[in-house]
Amino acid sequence: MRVRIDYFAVLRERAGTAHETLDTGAATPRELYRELRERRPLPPETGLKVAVNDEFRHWDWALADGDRVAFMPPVAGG
Amino acid sequence: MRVRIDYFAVLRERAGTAHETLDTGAATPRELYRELRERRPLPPETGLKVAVNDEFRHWDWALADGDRVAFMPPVAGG
Amino acid sequence: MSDFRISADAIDQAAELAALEDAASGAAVCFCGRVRNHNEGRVVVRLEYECYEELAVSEGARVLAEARERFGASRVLCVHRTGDLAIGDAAVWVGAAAAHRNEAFAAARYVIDEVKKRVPIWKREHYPEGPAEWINAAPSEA
Amino acid sequence: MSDFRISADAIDQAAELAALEDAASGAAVCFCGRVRNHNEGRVVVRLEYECYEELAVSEGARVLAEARERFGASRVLCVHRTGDLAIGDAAVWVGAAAAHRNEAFAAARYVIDEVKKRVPIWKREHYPEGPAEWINAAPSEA
Repeated sequence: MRVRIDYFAVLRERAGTAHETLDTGAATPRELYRELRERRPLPPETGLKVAVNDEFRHWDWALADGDRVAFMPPVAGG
Repeated sequence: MRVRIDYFAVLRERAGTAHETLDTGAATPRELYRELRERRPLPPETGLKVAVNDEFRHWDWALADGDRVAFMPPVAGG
Repeated sequence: MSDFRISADAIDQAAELAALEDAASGAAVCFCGRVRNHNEGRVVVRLEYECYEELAVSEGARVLAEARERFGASRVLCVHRTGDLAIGDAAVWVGAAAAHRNEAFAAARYVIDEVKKRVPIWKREHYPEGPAEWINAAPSEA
Repeated sequence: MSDFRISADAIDQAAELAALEDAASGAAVCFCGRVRNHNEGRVVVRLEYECYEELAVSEGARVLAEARERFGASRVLCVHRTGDLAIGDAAVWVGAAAAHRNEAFAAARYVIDEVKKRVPIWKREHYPEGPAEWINAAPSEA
């Protein structure tokens, strides 16, 4: 299946890109992120947040073909 | 001794005047207010506030000639 | 101009906000109390505020100094209306600036609470029918 | 226009206040968070805010709905900046109107606390010397 990946803030800097599209066998954001860390200098997932199709989701959410998966550092607005 | 008396809000309405000047033998605001109540339809002193020369004072503050004594209902701003 | 003011004219919140600005302060909290169209179940059509101005200004300034000291607020301002107010008019405005939001919220809350308890201002409500009434008036002669 | 907004342009507090007005509400509380010239002992020269806009807008709207429901506030608004901000610029503005001040203070406080915890916005501080740093950044690879 094919997913779109978005990186924000410090993760965008570490990944070296804001977006990418990937063919993956990952069933969950957790599996996907581990796969991405093999290719990019991303930090461990502890403390990070994940969204699927613009909603916050658990790391074990079931991914589907065409999903937009976003990885984010802890929020820091205000 | 001679004092100036100011009444505020509902006390002004009850007294029928905002100000008066009085020759009195009253030694304290408490004595003065009792004297005033003999002449004007003022409410009992419970809950009222008194100021002497633009500072809040106790009802037993010692009055002096020329003082400005103000009687006020409970405040209700905001 | 004093940080606590009594005003017979409409409160200009934009001007008050500008006076509150301070590059060292990360947080500003403002409170605005308006004339409501109802109070304790009665329809209110307008309000009148009366003030003992000399004492209000000195007591108000004390409240602001206490708020600055207790909460480390960098700037605290308050303006209170007198005279005739219509529904929706701002009766009182408080602004507090501080480095962080805890202090700014606490200072603004302190000021409005203490002003309502301590500063000699009185209001009289006018209703569609019946006589106007002083709020918190002294009890009737019993 | 939504009650929670992300803005690339300067926050116009006068316009926000006007949107908050409501004759039935006796109390309005506003919070404004500004870029400070210092943070945790370091001099800050400017800030950059980045946002995940689609998610920020939906999560922000949820926070405002919660504030209205929990505190019975009649109107609750929030606008948050993105992009480059200078010292003193407003980064976030919250307004809450309610019948009484308890509810207005509580609603405004709830919104700023929850926005800072939940809404996907990140800031990067720039200093007179050395590299800019993301605040609350994920820990380095250990």
